[in-house]
Amino acid sequence: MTILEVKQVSLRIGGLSVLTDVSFSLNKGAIHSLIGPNGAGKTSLFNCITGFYRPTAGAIRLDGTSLARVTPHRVVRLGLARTFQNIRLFKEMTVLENVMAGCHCRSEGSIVSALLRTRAHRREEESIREISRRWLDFVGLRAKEQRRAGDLPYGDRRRVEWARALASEPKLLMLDEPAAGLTHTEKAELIELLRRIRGQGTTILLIEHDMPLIMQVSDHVVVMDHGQKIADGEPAAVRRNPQVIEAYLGVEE
Amino acid sequence: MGFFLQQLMNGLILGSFYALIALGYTMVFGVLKLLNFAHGDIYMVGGFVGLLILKLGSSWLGSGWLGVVVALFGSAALVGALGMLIERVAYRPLRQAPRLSVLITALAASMVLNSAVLALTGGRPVAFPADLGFVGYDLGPIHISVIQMALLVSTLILMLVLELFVSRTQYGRAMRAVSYDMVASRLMGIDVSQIVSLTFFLGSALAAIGGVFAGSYYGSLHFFMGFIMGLKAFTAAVIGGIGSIPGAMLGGLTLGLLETFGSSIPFIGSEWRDVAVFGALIFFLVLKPTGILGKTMVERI
Amino acid sequence: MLGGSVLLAACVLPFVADPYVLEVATMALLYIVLCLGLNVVVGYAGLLDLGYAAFFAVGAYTTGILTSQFDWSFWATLPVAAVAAAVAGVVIGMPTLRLRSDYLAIVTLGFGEIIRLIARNLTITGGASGLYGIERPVLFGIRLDRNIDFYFMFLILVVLVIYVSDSLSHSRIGRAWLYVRFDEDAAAGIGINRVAVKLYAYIVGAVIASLAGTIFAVKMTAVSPESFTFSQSLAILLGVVLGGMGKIPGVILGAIAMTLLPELMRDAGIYRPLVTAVGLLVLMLFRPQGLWPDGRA
Amino acid sequence: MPDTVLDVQNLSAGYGGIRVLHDISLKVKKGRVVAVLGTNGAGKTSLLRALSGLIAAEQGIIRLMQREITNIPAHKLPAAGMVHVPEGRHIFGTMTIRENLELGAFTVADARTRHERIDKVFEIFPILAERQGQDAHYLSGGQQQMLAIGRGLMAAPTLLLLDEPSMGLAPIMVKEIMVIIDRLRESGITILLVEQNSRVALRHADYGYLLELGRIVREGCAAELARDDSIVRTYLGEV
Repeated sequence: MTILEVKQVSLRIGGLSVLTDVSFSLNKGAIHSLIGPNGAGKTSLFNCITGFYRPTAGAIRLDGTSLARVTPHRVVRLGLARTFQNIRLFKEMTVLENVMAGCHCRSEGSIVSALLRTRAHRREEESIREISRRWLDFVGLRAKEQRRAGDLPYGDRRRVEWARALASEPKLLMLDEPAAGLTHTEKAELIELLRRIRGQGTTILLIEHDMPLIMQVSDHVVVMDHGQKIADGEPAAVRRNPQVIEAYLGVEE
Repeated sequence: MGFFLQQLMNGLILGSFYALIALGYTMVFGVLKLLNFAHGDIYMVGGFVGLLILKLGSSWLGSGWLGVVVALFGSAALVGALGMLIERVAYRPLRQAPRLSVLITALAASMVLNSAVLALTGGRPVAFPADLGFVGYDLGPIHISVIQMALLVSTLILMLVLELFVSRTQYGRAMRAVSYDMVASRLMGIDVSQIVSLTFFLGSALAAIGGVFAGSYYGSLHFFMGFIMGLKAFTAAVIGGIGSIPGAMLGGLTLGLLETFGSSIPFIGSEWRDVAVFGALIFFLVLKPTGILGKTMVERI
Repeated sequence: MLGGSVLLAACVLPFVADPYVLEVATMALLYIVLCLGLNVVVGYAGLLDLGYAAFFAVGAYTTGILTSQFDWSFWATLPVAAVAAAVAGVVIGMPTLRLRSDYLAIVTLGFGEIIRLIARNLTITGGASGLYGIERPVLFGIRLDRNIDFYFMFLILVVLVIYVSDSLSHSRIGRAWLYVRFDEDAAAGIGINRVAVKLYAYIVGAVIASLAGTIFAVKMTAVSPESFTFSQSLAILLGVVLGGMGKIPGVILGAIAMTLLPELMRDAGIYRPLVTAVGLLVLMLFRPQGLWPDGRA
Repeated sequence: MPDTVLDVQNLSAGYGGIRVLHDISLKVKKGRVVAVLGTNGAGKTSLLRALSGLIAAEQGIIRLMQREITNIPAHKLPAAGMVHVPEGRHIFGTMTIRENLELGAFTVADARTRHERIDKVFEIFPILAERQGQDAHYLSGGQQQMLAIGRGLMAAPTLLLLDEPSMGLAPIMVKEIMVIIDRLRESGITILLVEQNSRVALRHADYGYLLELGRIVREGCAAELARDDSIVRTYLGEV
């Protein structure tokens, strides 16, 4: 079963070809990784999928629904959550409030119901709190829910971002460099967490540089270089692929 | 025909005021991506500083051409320095702050200048006693005074000099480099703070010259004259394409002409003139924020 | 508890105060409403609106025109004023809320001026001299025309607006405002429709200002364009910033300060605006979060 | 050691409290090409940014030709003899090629000296001379890289810091850039070359350091490192 299909996607920015004819598909319930050297076009592709960039050509489908012309916030509603490479938390707000942001697209309380303080409104607020707390438990941060997000240590800030993304109940969770800046222990915890997320049936797409981690945790790897997909398959096979080795280490003469 | 030429003249003169002030908005915006709310007030202060110099110097220089020219240069230098000071005191400490705080601070800086002049003048218009006469030439049905010509010619010269400075000198290039890529500029050995100060100096000096011109041309100054002028000059900068120096000139002249000719159309009339100007501002910001000559800015995440 | 005592004191005040104090207190209540309304826009959603007085004008003129020229009852004009302000909010907000924050500030300034200039130039609004002879409201056969009546009308509106601000700030939409204010891109990235969310803030703010305008019109029995200048918008903004954006008690104190300071500084005369301006600059440089203590900046 | 151009001792640095460089020590001797290798996110770019004052060094000492330059403002370094050619080239796209080069010698007041240097750069990169009046963003990726290096040379540096000059370039272009690096070394310029493309870098370098998670995990002369499979392990995971 395919959850995400990327079909012949190309992107040009200001006359420069950033992505050329990229195609691959991701299976439901697996951990996928998108890798490639610096400047390979990974982040551009990520931004195309999440609706921040509009591809010049090609199609992207999430669970059968086309993502062409869908704005970033609608993409989340359709079941695709993301985290940011450089962590974008609402630093001035509490940890709990940050995670509650993830519930926004799964709730519908309006201005009117908030003003009338209706029962349905109170119940929804309660359930948003409850769901957010559950995700904080999931990432192991429940005890810090009232802390200001900006005051947390780096590793915890990453977790808040994961919990916030998970709270939007994604079918596909895209993590942009989740291991960057983590200690060895935190990385081991990340791997365990990724497996637990997969265990719930959520598909994961990682953009990562940490090869040991990728090799250990991925079911499937997509490799890009110069804006093109150069390989795609199981980690072990991808690592032996001469084109991949060349992309990373350079040509052997 | 005579009416047309007269209106053309009026439009060009009004437009050159707008252009002189629009340049400051555009340069500061280019370098710092900051909307300098205080800029209109700098123009107003420039007029008053010029007035002060004119009065102080009148016993030696008189209040004719010599006195006005000295007032122009003196005001440009002093008010240029004032612009640098404002950047130093009010904007530089906030370079990493949220944009909302920076905007409110800029607003506060504008109020300080404005209310200081209010306090000094008692809120009354002050006469600008330049004595330039009405000597001029009759071109067919219209009369063009020497001061009108002087105003147009010196505005054109100033803009030409600025354009040459920006395109031909190392500091001018550095200004463009900083507005394009601040980090790369530092790696070239450019002291970004120094360039920002320079930008504020030049922008404020040009606005001050505009202020002294306005005093000499209209004969009086008022503490509130910077507000509406600032808003319109900003409109001119936006129409031309904010960040672009030729755009500021083009936008200023366009707006000046539109305003003058627009208010002579019977059904529009002068009372709707400002509505049309602000309408144009909104139209451009919403539909063509890059203006006529501006470059597209790709906002990245 | 504290809120209750303050409210009680506010109810007793008009019975013990002299006419001057009552007048100042009434103006303070008006400013509290306006500042709380603008606080939804600036403090919650982070949108710098420099033409907020325009919505105040929409309310005042709607009531003024309908009562003085069409013989409507004051009470019947209220929903019309609210709807008119909401429509104005949408018309102004829809095209502009996608803009960068500093462009938005200047566009709202432009709109504020446009609305004032329109009021100045139309016949129906009374042109530059404004509208006169606005009918006073009648309630259960009693004509409300004493200062104390308007004091209580504003007080009721203040209580209502506090309730609205508080309810919204603890709701899903109130949180969304903060998300958008603190990081727009991140908010969009987690599924928040930023344009819609900003538009709601704009509309709520517009309606609040408009209601303040309706009472203002019947209290003064006259409205003129000069009550809705840029300086008016600026004074409201100052109240919000002074007390601390986003915090209800802070904004209330800020509004009171903005009403009282000019009264207290009567001796300073012409230096008054200068003192205010320097104060604001110093505040922004040294305590940008406002005077009200508390964490969230 | 008078022949040491750059001497870094126990350097630690980071962004907003998050440390990305830990206790880095390295030396670059005069006339050498020294490569810093590592995967994305290993801290290579941060290392260059710390050396050139774009991020603050929290600990440690940086010396350029015996002179301590730790935490001096970035804009003072070109005059001190060190130029950083950043990753992603960062050319001034809306300015002409010639103007870009003029800015490279911003601190040189004398226009004649600047023109002589521009001529020298044109000798190394004839394509830039051909297109000198065009806006820089019309150049291809490889030509932009040449312009970035040429602009760096305008300050007549003793030490050139090159950040991933091969990034995003086709193999043939990479080769061309590397030949130029050889030529620069011959002309006496010392180079600190940051590269992910390790095979290429080591073929043209004298000495190399391998970075992993912000620490130096391996160093040695280039030939030795090229034979070492620890690099493959770092790059592609345990085999």
